[in-house]
Amino acid sequence: MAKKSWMYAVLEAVQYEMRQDKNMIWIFELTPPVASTPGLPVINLEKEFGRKRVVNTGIDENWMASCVLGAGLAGSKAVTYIPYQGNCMCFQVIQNHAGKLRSMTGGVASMPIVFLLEMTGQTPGFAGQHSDYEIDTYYAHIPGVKTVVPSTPTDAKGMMAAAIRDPNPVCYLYPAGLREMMEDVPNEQFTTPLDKAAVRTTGSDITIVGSGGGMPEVLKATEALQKQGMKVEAIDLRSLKPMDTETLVKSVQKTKHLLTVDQSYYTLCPGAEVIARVAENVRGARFKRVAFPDAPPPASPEMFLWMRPNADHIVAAAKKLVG
Amino acid sequence: MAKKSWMYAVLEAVQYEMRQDKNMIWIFELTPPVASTPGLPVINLEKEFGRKRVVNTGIDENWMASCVLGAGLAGSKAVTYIPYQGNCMCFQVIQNHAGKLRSMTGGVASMPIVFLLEMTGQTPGFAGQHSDYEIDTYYAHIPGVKTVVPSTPTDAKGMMAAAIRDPNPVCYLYPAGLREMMEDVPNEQFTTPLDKAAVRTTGSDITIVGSGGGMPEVLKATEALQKQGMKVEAIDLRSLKPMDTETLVKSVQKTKHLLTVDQSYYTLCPGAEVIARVAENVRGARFKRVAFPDAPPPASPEMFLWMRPNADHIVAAAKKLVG
Amino acid sequence: MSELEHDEVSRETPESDQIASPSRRTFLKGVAGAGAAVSLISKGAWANGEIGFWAKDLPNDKLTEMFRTIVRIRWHERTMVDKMITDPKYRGYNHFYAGQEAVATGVCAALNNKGPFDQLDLVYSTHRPTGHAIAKGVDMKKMAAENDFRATGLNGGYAGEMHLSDKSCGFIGADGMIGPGHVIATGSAFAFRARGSKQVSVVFGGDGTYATPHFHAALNNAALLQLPFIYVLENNLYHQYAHYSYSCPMKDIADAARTYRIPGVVVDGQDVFQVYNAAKTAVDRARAGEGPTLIEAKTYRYYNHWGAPGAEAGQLGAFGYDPLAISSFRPEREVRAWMQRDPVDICRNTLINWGVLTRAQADEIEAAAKKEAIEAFAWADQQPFCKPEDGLKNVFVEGVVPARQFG
Amino acid sequence: MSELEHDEVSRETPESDQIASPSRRTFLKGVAGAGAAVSLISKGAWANGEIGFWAKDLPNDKLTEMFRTIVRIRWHERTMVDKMITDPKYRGYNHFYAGQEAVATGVCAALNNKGPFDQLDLVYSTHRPTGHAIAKGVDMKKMAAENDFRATGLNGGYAGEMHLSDKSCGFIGADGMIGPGHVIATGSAFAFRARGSKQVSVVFGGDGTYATPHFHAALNNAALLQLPFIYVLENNLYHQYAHYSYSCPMKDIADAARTYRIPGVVVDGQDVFQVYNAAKTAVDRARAGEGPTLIEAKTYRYYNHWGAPGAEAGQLGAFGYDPLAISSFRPEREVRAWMQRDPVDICRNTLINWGVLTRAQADEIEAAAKKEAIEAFAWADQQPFCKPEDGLKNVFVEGVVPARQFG
Ligand SMILES: Cc1ncc(C[n+]2csc(CCOP(=O)(O)OP(=O)(O)O)c2C)c(N)n1
Ligand SMILES: Cc1ncc(C[n+]2csc(CCOP(=O)(O)OP(=O)(O)O)c2C)c(N)n1
Ligand SMILES: [Mg+2]
Ligand SMILES: [Mg+2]
Repeated sequence: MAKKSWMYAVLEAVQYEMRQDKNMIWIFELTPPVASTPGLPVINLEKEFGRKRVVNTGIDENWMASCVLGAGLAGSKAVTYIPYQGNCMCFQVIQNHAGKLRSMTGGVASMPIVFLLEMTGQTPGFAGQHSDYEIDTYYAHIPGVKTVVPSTPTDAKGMMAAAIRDPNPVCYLYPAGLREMMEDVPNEQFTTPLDKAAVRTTGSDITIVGSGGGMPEVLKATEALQKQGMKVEAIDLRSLKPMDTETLVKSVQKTKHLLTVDQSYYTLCPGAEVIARVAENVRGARFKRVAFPDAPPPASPEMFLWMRPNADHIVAAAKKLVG
Repeated sequence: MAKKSWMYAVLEAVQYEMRQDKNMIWIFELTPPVASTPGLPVINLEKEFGRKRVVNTGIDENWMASCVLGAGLAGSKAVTYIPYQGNCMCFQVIQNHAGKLRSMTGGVASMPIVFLLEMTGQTPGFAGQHSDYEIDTYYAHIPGVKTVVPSTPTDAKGMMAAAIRDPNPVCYLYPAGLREMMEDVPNEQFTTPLDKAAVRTTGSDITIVGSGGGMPEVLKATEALQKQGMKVEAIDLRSLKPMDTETLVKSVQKTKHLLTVDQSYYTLCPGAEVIARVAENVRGARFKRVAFPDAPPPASPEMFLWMRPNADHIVAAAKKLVG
Repeated sequence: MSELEHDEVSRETPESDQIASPSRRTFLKGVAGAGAAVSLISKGAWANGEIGFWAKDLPNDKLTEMFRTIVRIRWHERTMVDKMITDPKYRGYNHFYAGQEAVATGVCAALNNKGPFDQLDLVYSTHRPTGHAIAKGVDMKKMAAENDFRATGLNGGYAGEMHLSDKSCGFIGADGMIGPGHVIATGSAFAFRARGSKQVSVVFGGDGTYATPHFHAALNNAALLQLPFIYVLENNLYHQYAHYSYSCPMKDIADAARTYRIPGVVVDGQDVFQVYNAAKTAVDRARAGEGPTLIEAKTYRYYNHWGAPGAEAGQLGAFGYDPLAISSFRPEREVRAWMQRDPVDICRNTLINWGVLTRAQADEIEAAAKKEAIEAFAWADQQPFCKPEDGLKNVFVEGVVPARQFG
Repeated sequence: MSELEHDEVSRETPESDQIASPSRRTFLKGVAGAGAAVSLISKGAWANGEIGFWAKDLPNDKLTEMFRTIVRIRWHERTMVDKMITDPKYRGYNHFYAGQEAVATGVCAALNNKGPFDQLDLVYSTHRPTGHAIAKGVDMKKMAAENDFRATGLNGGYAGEMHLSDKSCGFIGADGMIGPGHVIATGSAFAFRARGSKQVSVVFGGDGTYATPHFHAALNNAALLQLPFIYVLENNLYHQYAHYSYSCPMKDIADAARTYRIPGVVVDGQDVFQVYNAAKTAVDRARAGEGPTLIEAKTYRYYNHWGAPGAEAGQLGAFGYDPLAISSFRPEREVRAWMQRDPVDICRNTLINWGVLTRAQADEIEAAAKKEAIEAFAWADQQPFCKPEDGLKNVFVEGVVPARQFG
């Protein structure tokens, strides 16, 4: 156990698996697979495993994702780290090939692969393409890939290990806004299931469901609300597909109030799916969504930060819903 | 007024606009812009407007969509017809450029353009990539583009005329399963709003909401249910973004039962958004979704046709929900 | 069989006519009376073959095997056409490969198609896969069943023609999209290089693939990383309803290889031995770690872009060189000219000239191929349909997904 | 201003030193003492310039204007660096263009930048846009305000540096993605051809764009359709932290033009007149309906990939050729060598050699440029911040979208 950043935790999981499997591949573009943390050895996948297995490529994210898919089809485990700028450049090959090939081949295709898709949502000033947080929906609608979005260094490690060992293609979303998050993470390898939501706090007044980059604000709001006496059940979705309906339904059966929180655009944000699943299964509950408006994030910090859901927004919405 | 197919109705609208505006452009790949209907002149945009304005390109749907965007930015109206095989090849440029450029430029960008995106969903035997119906969700999550999906030749014409005249980029989804549909469509040009759902039948027992390729089965089911005494309010979404919340909410306030129908995959299908919007606004209603399972469509007609929602499925689900 | 007695087609080598079925008569008209020309041309092709010398050195059984593969593909095509026209219950469709057989055959003859998966060379195919599949070693019976969506088909009825695949012989499979497969195929090559394997990754693609953004991506990355990757571009002059000059500024697409500093080879796609020679050179290079090759095979498809069940001649979706389609895009003279250089005839005549086969032996091989194809389709006809609820399988490796169509 | 008296840098042309600010001293060390070399090289460049003859025939005011543009870009850069280091309230970031000024200037000097929108030539820029913007005619004050996200900025604070745009001078604008802009730019060219206009569409892009799939798509389609399109590839040797040889198998990327059967021109990107000559030729071709040109300008950026506000030298996100970044990817000798061929000096010396400008006049122009830049940033500083709720505007042409962040 040691304090680790998100990326250190992830690379630790990857390093372990690459040591186990000498065929395993890592493809990157801008982000060298290097991380360090005080008291632990520096991880540098490129140095350790060499340039035949770990490659820095030109600016072609579609090639990166396709390469990993082809490696999988040839029987090799493979992971690619797609920087957020290119996280839709590779959309078609994941949606139309990786997602469908198991079905289209009648179960024959081998795809032990992971698409590590960076998302932003974090940077005021960068505007539109560099501050958006939206791919959760795009990737979660695809059948045949598992789409997960960890929100803590510990889950990041456990879910990366699980994703690499999973024989299915996994879209592993990395909200880059969590880059600086530090927490105690076990040093040994472990796996975290790819299909289970995490109940972060239990409560009976309201269920608040978030995921990925939005989770820190959900937890902040939960703390504030609890201080004010509201019993909040805060759920971290973790897996968008498959979605853990059972945990969601059980919670709202109890609380009868469901608030979803997304940094993704409102229309068809993951929260819409959460509400729909619960509404199909729980009668008489009350529902509300907090999400980024259906607008690209503007550059100006004044505009951007006002639009991105934060703990204050969540607290106010929860009070309104329950009150 | 004359009996017209979907495509005849659409090309009639396009031809009218291209005659008004001698700069307007049409880009296609496989599907020549040609249509005929008994008693009316053959429409052939390529012949009428020449190869400088109407171009058949190589297999590069990203170029087609980008070209139309660039034409728009240069001040020309432009439409491209993307065949269903390529309807995600052009995803990134629509998601990350067309959808964001008005915001990113502070309102400066000129984009009087239409992406006519063919979808399938119709062909047993073609499997996976050639029988899927899924892009409604992908395109409806994008901010800054209007995403519509007409389901009748009349709406097809009116919404194409409106889309061309709209100064915003419009993703105009064409469910190719409706290719053979014929109906009386006015000969003169007219526009149909891009933000209004259509209430196809009014009723007080249940609201059934569908769109695009799924509408014929919704209407068939509605007829069957009405014969059995159920008062069905059948709503055709028509516009996915912006979505006509008001019409949906009003209807379910009355019926208290909402059944959504989608040929799109269950998770994050348009019906999820419909349910979420209504659930946020109507208390105590009951909800159900009928959708394609989260599985790529297999080739075998036995499997595919069993999986695709049809009138029987809808009738049974409606009875169960109301009963 | 009655057609043997009623054969109307006159050819130089009458023995081989005896296996022409009536359903192929119209089709064969293009070749009719052209026997003399064919053998001249095949001599020319042979002479050419001297330059790329690999094929000449092959043992007789390997050469015979190549002829067998060509005629197996051809008879698979012809039998399928017959099914489509005569059997109203038949549901399969096909993107026919007749006319292009020498390309798949020559390339796959240079590959490793048997053994454990981690030693097989891999083939990525297209929307036009059945010829590639047969050449790579896919079982014809199972493929026929798959193409008619049977539960015991090659891929359990999930694939159909546009997604046929067979890991057991390294046939990664068909892909209905134009472009992505080429890039994906470089990923397999990347994996081979990473694990120090001698395998190679081969992708087939049409002239239509040149204009895709994927063309650049596949070749540039393969070249930069010196991947064991071979891009076999079958230039049959058309992508669907457009001549390739609409999407490519060069006469020889292979010229594009210059940019990537890799070999770009133009080869006569009608002569299986020339194709083999080019492929063998590329495979040797790839195995030696010298990087990728772009092979452009000049070839031609005899039929329309695709054939649908229940098709009738003269209509779109039919096969045979229907007059309608020809007038709209392929000049009849062009079709006839290419038929004079039929890959079956060229291979046959070359092997007879080389003394590898007698005419009688060649006829025997062809008769066996015909028999195999007929039996394959007959077997497929007997296979069970899929169970509807199996549609929920094979989304993930484990389990089934929930039904959602019932609400 | 005190820096005029305390100048420490020794150069051949002392007058021009007087406008070097202390904050540029470190930066100027690379150029220091290299005056002689500079003028030799600029002579060479001039000799070269004789070949492409257009620039030599230009009237004096046009040539002077080019020098003015170069120094305006340079002083915009330097002033921004000062802001970042000295003003803790300043929020703008920048992808600096210093070192590459001659490319934007030479290209835009060959374009039509004034008049009604339907007669303007259009420029598509990149994540590194401020040089292109100034050269195309964007107002420096408004741009400075935009880069600090002010409501009265060029784009109302929605754009920031990576999306600057200004329709009034045909600056379609910056785009933060690598690749797509090139293809989109061909669409404008397509529109021009369709409406019979003489406008041309120009895209700037780095060496990093070569490996994108969009490179092929843009050039192939532009070539096939003979579009009035110019692809200006600024090869500054690096894309972020990789040398271009990691993603391109050629020394001259312009060689790739061969495939498309279009001119591929390599030009000295440090000499504005050579750039102008190449651009002028390309523009004339395009206007005459003769199709696209690929121009590769060999150039270099002095600063790091990008600079962030509050940056400190020696850290990533800083500017200046910091030792850390150099040792990790750019050899210090390489940076110094390129600084010897500074585009400001080359232009200045050429014009003095040509008798177009006296030293005094050149100094005056540079002093005015400095003043303009300082005033622009000062003006920007006074501008109001954006109203939060305006974030719901400019999604569609009409209206606002609903707030959703409050539930
Ligand atoms: C991305 C994409 N766009 C369009 C299509 C439709 N399509 C199917 S086959 C074909 C033509 C392919 O031509 P070519 O590559 O020359 O192969 P050929 O059919 O000649 O064998 C096209 C455009 C597709 N399958 N994929
Ligand atoms: C599609 C995409 N992938 C990655 C990035 C991240 N990125 C920003 S700038 C850059 C390097 C660009 O290099 P080059 O084109 O040579 O331009 P330069 O920075 O040298 O001006 C990269 C990779 C991006 N903006 N877009
Ligand atoms: Mg072809
Ligand atoms: Mg560069």
